[in-house]
Parts: sequence; structure tokens; C-alpha cells
Amino acid sequence: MTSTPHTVRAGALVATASIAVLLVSGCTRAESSGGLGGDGSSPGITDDSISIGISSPLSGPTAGPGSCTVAGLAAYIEAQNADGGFEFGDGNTRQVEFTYLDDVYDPARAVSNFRQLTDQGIFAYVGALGTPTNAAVMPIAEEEEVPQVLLTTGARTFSEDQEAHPWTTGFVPTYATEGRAFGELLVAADRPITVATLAQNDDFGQSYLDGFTEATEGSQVEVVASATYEPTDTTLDSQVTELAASNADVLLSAVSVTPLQVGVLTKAQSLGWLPSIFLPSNTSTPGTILQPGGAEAYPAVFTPSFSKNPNSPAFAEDEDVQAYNAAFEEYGSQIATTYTPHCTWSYAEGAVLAEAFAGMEEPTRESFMTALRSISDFQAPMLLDGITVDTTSDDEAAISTVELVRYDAGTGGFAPVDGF
Amino acid sequence: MSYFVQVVVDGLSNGAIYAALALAIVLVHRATGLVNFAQGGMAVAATFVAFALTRAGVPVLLALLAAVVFGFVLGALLERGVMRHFERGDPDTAVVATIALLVLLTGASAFFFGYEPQPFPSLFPNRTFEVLGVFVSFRSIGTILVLIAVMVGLQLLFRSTKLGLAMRAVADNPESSALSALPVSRLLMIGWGLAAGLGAVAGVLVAPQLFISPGMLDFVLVYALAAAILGGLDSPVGAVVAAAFIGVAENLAGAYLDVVGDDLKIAVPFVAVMVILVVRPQGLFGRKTTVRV
Amino acid sequence: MATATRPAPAATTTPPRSVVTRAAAAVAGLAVAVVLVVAPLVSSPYINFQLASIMVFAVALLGLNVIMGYTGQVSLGQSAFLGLGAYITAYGVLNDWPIALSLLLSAVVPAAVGMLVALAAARLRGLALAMITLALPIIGVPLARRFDGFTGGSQGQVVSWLRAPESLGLANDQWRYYVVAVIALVAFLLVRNLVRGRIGRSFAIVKENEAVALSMGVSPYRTKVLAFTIASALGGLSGFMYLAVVQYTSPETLVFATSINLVAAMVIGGSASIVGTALGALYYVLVPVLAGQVNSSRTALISGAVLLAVLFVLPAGLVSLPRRLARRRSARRGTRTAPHDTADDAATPTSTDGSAPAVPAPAATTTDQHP
Amino acid sequence: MSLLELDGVSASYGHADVLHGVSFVLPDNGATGLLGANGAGKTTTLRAISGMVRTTGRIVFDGRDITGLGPDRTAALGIAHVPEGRGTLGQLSVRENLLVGAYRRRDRKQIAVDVDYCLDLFPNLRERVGSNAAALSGGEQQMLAVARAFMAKPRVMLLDEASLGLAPSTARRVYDAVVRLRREAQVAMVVVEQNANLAFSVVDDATVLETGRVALQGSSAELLGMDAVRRAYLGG
Repeated sequence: MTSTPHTVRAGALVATASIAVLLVSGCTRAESSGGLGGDGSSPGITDDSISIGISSPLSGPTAGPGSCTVAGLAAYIEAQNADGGFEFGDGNTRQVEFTYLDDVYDPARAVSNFRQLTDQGIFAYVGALGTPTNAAVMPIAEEEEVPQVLLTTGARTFSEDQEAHPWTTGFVPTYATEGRAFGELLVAADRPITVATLAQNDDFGQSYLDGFTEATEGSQVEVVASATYEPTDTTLDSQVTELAASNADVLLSAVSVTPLQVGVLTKAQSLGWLPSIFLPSNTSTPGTILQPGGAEAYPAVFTPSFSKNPNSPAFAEDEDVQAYNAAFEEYGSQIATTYTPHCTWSYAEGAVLAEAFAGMEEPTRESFMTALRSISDFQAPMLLDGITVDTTSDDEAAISTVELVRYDAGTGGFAPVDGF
Repeated sequence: MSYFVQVVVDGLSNGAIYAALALAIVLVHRATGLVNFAQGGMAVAATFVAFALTRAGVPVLLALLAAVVFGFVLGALLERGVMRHFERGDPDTAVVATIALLVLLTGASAFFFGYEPQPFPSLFPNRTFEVLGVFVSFRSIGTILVLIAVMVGLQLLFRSTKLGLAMRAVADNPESSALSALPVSRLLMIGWGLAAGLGAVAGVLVAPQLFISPGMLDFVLVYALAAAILGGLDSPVGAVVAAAFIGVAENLAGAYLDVVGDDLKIAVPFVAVMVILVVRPQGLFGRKTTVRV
Repeated sequence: MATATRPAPAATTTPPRSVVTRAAAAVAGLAVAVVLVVAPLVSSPYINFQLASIMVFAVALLGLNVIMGYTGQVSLGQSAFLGLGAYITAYGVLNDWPIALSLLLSAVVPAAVGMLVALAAARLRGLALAMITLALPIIGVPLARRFDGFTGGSQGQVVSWLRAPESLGLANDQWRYYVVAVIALVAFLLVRNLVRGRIGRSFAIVKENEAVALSMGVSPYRTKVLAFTIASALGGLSGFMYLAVVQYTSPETLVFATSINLVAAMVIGGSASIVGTALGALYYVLVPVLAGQVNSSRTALISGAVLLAVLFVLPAGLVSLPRRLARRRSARRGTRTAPHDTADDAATPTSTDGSAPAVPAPAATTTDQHP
Repeated sequence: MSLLELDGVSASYGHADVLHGVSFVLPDNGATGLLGANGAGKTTTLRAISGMVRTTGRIVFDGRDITGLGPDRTAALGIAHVPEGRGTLGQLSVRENLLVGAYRRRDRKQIAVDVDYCLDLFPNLRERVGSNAAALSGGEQQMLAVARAFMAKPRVMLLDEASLGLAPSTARRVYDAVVRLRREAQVAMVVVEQNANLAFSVVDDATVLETGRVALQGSSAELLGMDAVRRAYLGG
């Protein structure tokens, strides 16, 4: 049991490092978050500012959508800040301080980020993307009574029982809502239809299918083939080959990875299988999915839509889109270099946040949650006409309706659907 | 029957993707004796150069050539500026240095092009043809033909040229190679350059299918490593055959073994690789070497 | 014409370790201990979470260091054991097992799995072995999704447990910190004694040269199986700690990327070094946090650059920093230090903190050739 | 006319000096031995000549100062170092090892002739010409190392502990071949050898090193005549 000088120095190093960690923290138990601030207000809010935070994947495989959940929100917030700030229900106008962190889709990192943000004194945690990451954060948000709201995940967990989880709300339609919309469209056709399903092997794919099955139960719609995939698969050729053997009328492709979805579209037609296609809202962007995938070859391509595509010529004259593009160029493009629909979703989410602020009568988290849960029939920017935000239901996300649209290869945009 | 053949054909076209990177791994292993995690990062960086050029209107073939040149220079510079520092030290440190390069290159690619996958134009027509009820894409055929050419080229390089012999000697024992007047540092630079240039070819071949993104090859690298190691690490032919085996085994298992299913089909080639390695540690095509004291 | 020359000078000597350095060691150790005991009492829940996370990954790295640093076998599968340990613990908690049982099984089951894999694979060397370990997380992720009755599937499992006993007056984060700190302390002490003993010597011999090990009566196969089993057990144990700290587990816990990051952190801390392992964990947890402070949308760029920079300056890991500084100082003073202090860092990874035993020279080179 | 001349050569690893002012002269076609105990600096002297350690002092080869040149440069000038531990390239075949030895040569026909000469010199290697070097026995590897060095057509060969770990009869065969090389190919030799009997079968004179310094120098006959040397190195 001898120690060499190296051990001594290394030991001293550890000691120094540990002390440094303590000093960096610089705060004592007294300052910890959770409770009320000095004057009855919650942490993270003063008379002229409020701070919110988000943790999303900003590097790694899910960083494309992850960056967009931050960039769109940043664009809305910073544009509004520059425009004077946010009006609050208590009569004050506040600037929003926006902090974002990278969690690489790692739950442990997300928990660490959430704790860091609350430690820095954020008022609310808004818009984070990712099912496992948000699932890990949820119990802590509840325990600390920090709002974890308007999450960019369609998993039901975050929306289906808001009495049990009073501090958590989802923003985008649940995956089940989207699946249900497809099912309803097919049932309405009132004839025998065969369906092949391809779903991601996780809650995204599963709840998509669940929604679809709920809507089609007992109808003439029959699922004749189904396959799953892992997000890490390099191609889905074999799954498509398997499904093509069924020669079903419809392919429900609940695939959330851009290149894989394109691969599905190209592979099916290359096998001479031309079903009608149902695509989820997050992988149906014309420019990056439908055109590269040769979607015009199929009799019809349907997708649930609730937001405007800022790159579509159809919306070039739209005021919302012009405001979005200006704000995004200025404040969002540094964060997300490439477009996914999550960019517009999180931009709309900024407007919902503003609406909640406007209804907030006291500078407290409780008041914020009450205001946030009382928004109905709100037309947020970048949402399609007729798609409104309704947060009053305690088992649905803030956006609970979707409109099915049909790809129009001629214009490169979407057209309304009048039946299957 | 045609379904079975179709599944095999699909497997082969997957295998071609793994093989493209596996060949680059074999090359760098033969040239430097290292397993290089940065391989994928260098390939992606070079492919992004081709991507930027095609977006500016340059034809794909020309963009590919530019990417190969860029890859070669990048690889040689990284060897000269970074890896040389670690070549004489602990091999674990050198491997972690390649991990650092991978992270850095991924971050740099993302800095310029973002993380979201983007479409990449194909060298080959985006069509399929039908033979006896089986559909084959020109892209797969083209990819496989290029890979076979690369494989033969590598085999010739290593077996029949002085440069190849010298590169193998340096990978085996740099210090001793220097004693035979081999210009060790230049050969290592050339080895890294060639591996990164080949990575550019691999990247341009697979990008139309996988879409270009900074992480495009992260998971392919895992398959490619499996293929390279199963093939014996030193054998280009072995790497290609092993990659084809992995692609086909995975697809057949997914299609025919219900217990396995689509979710666990990835386990089949990896379990097979484990079993094969336990039985035959030198890999399918590796030469058996009995080391004596 | 034969010429006699001057007699040889005295050989260079190693400076004797003074009482002062021993005292310094004791002081440093005491300081660390005090900081680690007092810190959670005055720190925010966030800091305590970070400190506890460091403990978690320190134990995972400790396992990795046993197999990789001390025994020289590349393992790319440590995250699989971490995940398995976390899942077993979660299952235990959700089924009301006694915590001691969860703790035990979280180490024993991964150890058994690790041993089975090693029994099949330990005859392999180098990359073939790396390949097999790499397959573990690759296969583990879909397996975890498949058996959702046990694992909670892709949604993962929220497990709220280890609440502080009210009698102690501690907050949950403090209590959890102390629990994992005690486990980490015990694990570190056990491994420290292990690597300094007979088994540690056999690890080092196998790392140095398997053929020589055989000639000295050490079975490389059995040694590697043992090292791998210990590494897996520690991986599983860190899974228990992970669940204690994060209170959640999902297939993301065992992804391959975590294994790669652990390997990087191990080398960054210091291969075959106990102190280095702790420093590696510090690096593993803190660098992403620091990268986030700089710019959250450039984390890959930043952490890659930091990793490379550290490797450049300290190829033998953070643990070699004091030695480096000492050498700088002595070089500036123009004095020569003892040879053992100046051996190339990168070339002597087994002697980073003096705890690795010396490897006897191969038998063949000491054979007396005199007729 | 001297082929190789060391003048006050010192060498160090990091901060540790292991050679202190070693000097000797090797004439054209000469053969000299370096003797001494373990750690006396014999191997380091060879490494200093071929440029594998940091060196001060002066090393002149064929009239040219080569101090500080790296191993690939000294090798290109005609110094062939057969290192301790043989340094064969395990993953390459016997023939490939020989071709690596001839890397700098352009005379392809003569290379083929020389490969054949090596295989005559070491008939064991001819049988294993296609096998990986790692699969050879220790003796065969040593033969291959010597043959590979010869393939470079060197002016001088630095031979480091060629008998290490070999059975006496195998060591004898290696040294017989070395003697033949010296005679038939006019290769000068610097021989480091623990076994002085073997060394003196090749060398004309020798230098005895002690802790990095020259302790004795003299012709083989002189040294063999000294009791101290015989006791220390010849077991008598």
C-alpha cells in the first residue's frame, strides 16, 4: 500500500477538480428552484423578463428535427422580443430569455439539462422533442412543479391523462390522432380495402397503428400485411418487398426517418406495386421526401397536415409565411441549417406560448398553467386555416385535429381531400 | 421463388452499402494497422464536397472526382497533422484519436450543411429492370460493379505493386520497415489519403440511397466493421463477400424467420459473425498466423 | 591496442519518497473525501445530480478499465451491461424486490452474461474480440424493445425510488448521491486492491504478451474471462446506480454510442489507472455541459476539439497532467529527473499511477547464452 | 580507408543518457564486434548509427556525416540494421519480406537473383517462401531478418543479438551464413553479440562497452588474450 508521487499529484488534481466543481456551482441549497420566489412570484420571472428553456437533440441522428424544435421557437421569440416583447395578463410586458441545450436524444443528458435549466432558474420548460427524453424528465418536472409544456412529441403519455400529469402537455397531434384520421378516411369510403402497414418499432409506430386500428375496427378495411423497422436500419427494401407481396390497396408507411421514407416510396414502385400511400406529417415534405421519392407515380399520396410549408410556392404570398421566413432567416437559421416541419411547428408553438402569457394574471407557474390550459379556438400562425389550438381537453395535445391533404405533383403542394 | 430471389437481391444491394465502407476500412488497416473510426467522418466530409458541387450544377461524375481528390488531401493532412502524433504511442490512444476526429468531422459537416438528411443525385439511372419476376435497380448494379472494380484494384495494389507491398510492410511494423529504407511517414500519409479517397467513392455511391447527412455512415460503419473483420480485415475480397453475406443473412432472417422478425433481424448477422469468429478467429479470408515465441 | 577507460559513474537514482509526499498524499486524499462528503449538503440538486452522475459513469469506466486498461482487451460493449443492470434494477423496484437483491442481481446477472460471452470469445484477440463486444449493444437495443414486458419497450420505464428516509433530514438528491457514492467507493476500493494483487499482475502480463503469460503459468484465456466478468459486473452495477440517479431507463441507455464515448473517456482519464478512471468520469459528465455553455448547437464540434486537444497534450490521459507539469518545471530548471519519471507517457500506459505491477521480462530474453 | 567512423557518440532516450562518447572505426570490408554486459549500450550504439535514437557526437559513413539522419535515410545510404528481436514483418510472406528489403533497388533482374541467393544461403526459407513470417520458427525468422537486410545490397550490416533465444546449432547456422555474406558479398559488419564465441567467428576486432563508455578496444587476438575478457565473455 504505497503511493508514488504520481498518486499524490493526481490526488491533488482530483481534489482541485472537485473543489472547482463546487465553486463553479457557486450556489447553495437555499437558492434551489421549485418553491416560490421572494415576492410570491415563481422563479424565472421578473417584471420585465421571463426565462424559458428547452433541451432537444442538437447533435446526432435526430438533430435535424431536434434543431428545428429550437430554431422555430427561437425565431418566434426573438422576433417578438425585438418587436417590443410579450404582453402578459398582469399588465407587464416582458422580454423572453430563451436557453437551449443539446441532449443528443439521451435521457440521462435530458435529465441533466432539465436540472441545469431549473437550477439556472427557468420559469418553464417548453417544446422539447423526443419521447424517451421527455419521459425521463416528466416525473422530475412534476416533483419540482416546473411546467414541461407544448412538447414536440406525439406520444400519448404526455397528453392522455393531464390530471395525473398536471405540469405536462403535448403540442403536436398525437401519433394516434394521425393514424385515426387515415382510418376514418378509409372507413368512409365504405368498401373493402386492403392495407399494408410499415411502422417504426417504437411508440411512434405503435400508436400510429393503434389509432388506425381503433378507427377501422369492424369495418371493411383489412390489414393484410405488416412490417416494422428499426430507425437504425440502412434501408427498408426487404420490408417493402415483403409488403409488396400482399399487393394491398393502401400502404400506411409510419416511417419517421427521411431517407428511409424516400426509400420506401422508390422501392415500392420499383417492384411494380402502386398502392395509395399514407404518410405521417413529419415525413411528407414535398421537396425532401415526395419529389425525391417519385411520389407522382402513385395513384394518391395522403398525409395529415396542420402547418404551412414555408418553402411551398403555394404559400409564397401568405403573410404568416413571409413573417416566418423573415424571423427564421434572422434568428433561426444559425440553429437549424435544414428544414423539417418541426421548424414551423415550434414557431407556431411560440405563438401559443404568447397566448398563454397574455392570459397569465399572476407571475406564477400555476397561473401560467391555468392560462395555458384555457386556450381554445386559437388560430396560431403557420397552422393551416381551420386547424386551431385547443388546450382545454385533458386527454389531447394542444393540436388535436389534423386535416388530410393529398399530394398534387403538378403544383408540388397539397390539395384538399374529398374522400378516398 | 421470385420472392426469395428478390429478398436475396435486396440483401445484396444492402450488402453493397456495407461493402463500400468495409473496403475503405480494409485499406486503412492494411496501410496503417489501425481501425479508424474517423473513416466514416472523412467519407462524409468528402461526400459533402461532392454534394455542394452538384448543387452548384457540376455533373455527379466530376463532383465524385473532386470529392476523391478532396478526400485524399483531407486524409493525408489528418495523418500528417494529427495521427502522426499518436502513431508511436499506445494504440488505444490512437484509436480514441480517430474517435475524436470522427466527432470533429461530424460537427464540422453539420456546421456547414446541417444534420437533416438531404437528397443526393445518383451516378446511375434511378430506374429498375425486371428479370424473371425479380426487380433490380440500376443503382445497385452500378454500385456493385464499381465495388468489384475497387476490390480488384485494391487486391492488385496490395498483391502486385511495390507501393502496396510497402504500405503493408509499414502497417505491419513501421520501425522495422524504416530499416529497409521505406519512407514510412510518406507511406502512412498516402495510406490515409487513399483510404479517405476511397471513402469518398463509398460515400458518393451510397448517398443517393441513404441521403447525405453528417451521421450518414455512423451505423453503416458498424456493419462495415463487422464485414471487414469477418472478411479477415486484410482481404478486400473477404470484406466484400462478408458484406454480401451480412446483407443477405439479415434480409433472409427478417423475411423467413418469424421468431426473428424485422426488429431482431440485425441480430442474425451479428450472432453469425460472433459464431464464425469464435470458430475461425482469423475471419473467413484471413490468413492463419500462428505466432510463436 | 587495448585501452582501459574511466570507471563507470554511479547509476542514476530514483529520488526517495519523502515523508512530505506521503503527507501530501494524505492531505489530498482527505481534501477529496471532505469535498465529496460535504458537497451535496451545500449544492443544488443539479450539482448533486452531476456529482452522482460522475459516480455512475466512474463505475462503468472502472469496469472498462479492468478489461481494457489493465488487461489490454478492447471492449466496445460496456453500455450493454450498464443497460442490463439498469433494467434489472427497474424490474426489481417495480416488483417490490428488496433493494439489496436488486443491487446484487444488477451486478451478478450482467457478470454471468459477460462471462458467457467471454467463455466463447476470450480466445480471440484484438479486433475480433472488439467485434463481439460491439455486437452486444447492437443486439441489445432491439432486444430491449422486443421484451417490453420486462423493459417497458421503447417508452422506457420511469422508476421513482430511493426516496430519502425522513429520519435523516436529507433531500432525495442528497440521499441518492450518498447511496451511489458509497457503492462507487466500495467498487473502487475492491478494484484497487484487485489490480495491485496477484490477479492484477496476471492482467498486466496478459496485456503485455499472451505467449509470455503462458510460459509463466498464467492462462490468458482464464485471465481474460475473469477480467471480462469483472468488467461486466461493474457495468451492471453502474446500471443500478444509473437508475438511482436518473430514475428512468430505456433502450437509449445501452446504445453503442455510449460505449464509444466510454472508451474515449477511459483513455482520456488514464488507462490502467484508478485515479484516471475518476478523472475520465469527470470528463465524461462535464465536457458536454461545458460544450453546452459555449454553444449548444455546436456541441459535436466542441467536444471533438476538446477530446483531440487533451489527447495531444496528454496522450497518457488527464492523470498524467501532474507528471507533465513536473517535467515542464524540471526542464525549465535545467535539472535532469530520474529515468522512471521521464519514460515516454504514451509508451508506458501501464504505469500511470504506479499501481500497475511491473511486468517481468519475457523468459526468452533472460536466457543465459554462455556456453 | 574507413567505411564507418564513430567519434564521441552519445545518445539518450528522453532525458536518460545511455551512451557517453563512444568512438570506433570500421574499415572497408571490416567486421567489428561490440561486447559488453546487458545495458552496456551495445544496442543503443547500433541504433545511434542507423538513426533510431537522438544522438550527439559525429558518425561518418563513407565520408559523409550521417549524425541525426533517420533510419530510412541511413538505410538508403547502405546501412542495413538487423534489429534485436529480428523485426520481420509477420503478416508478409517470406518472399515479400525479402522484396521489402530490396525496396530502394531498381534492378529487377538482379533482385530475383539475390532472392535466389538468399534462399540458397538459408535452405529452410526456401521451403517456407510462401508462408507468413509470423509462422516461422525463431531461427527461421532470424535467418529471414539477415536475408532481408542483405537484399538491400548494403555496404555495412548492423547485426544485433542474432543468436538470442536460438538453439546453439541454429545460432551457428545463422553465423555461418553471416560469415559467407561477408566473404562473398563484401558486406562490412558491426556485430553485437552476447555469445563471444559466435562474435569472434566473424569479427576482426571488437570494442567492449561498460555503462555506455568504451572500456576496451582491440583486435580479436588481443582481446582473446586477456583473462578479464575471457572470464567475462567466454565463460573461461
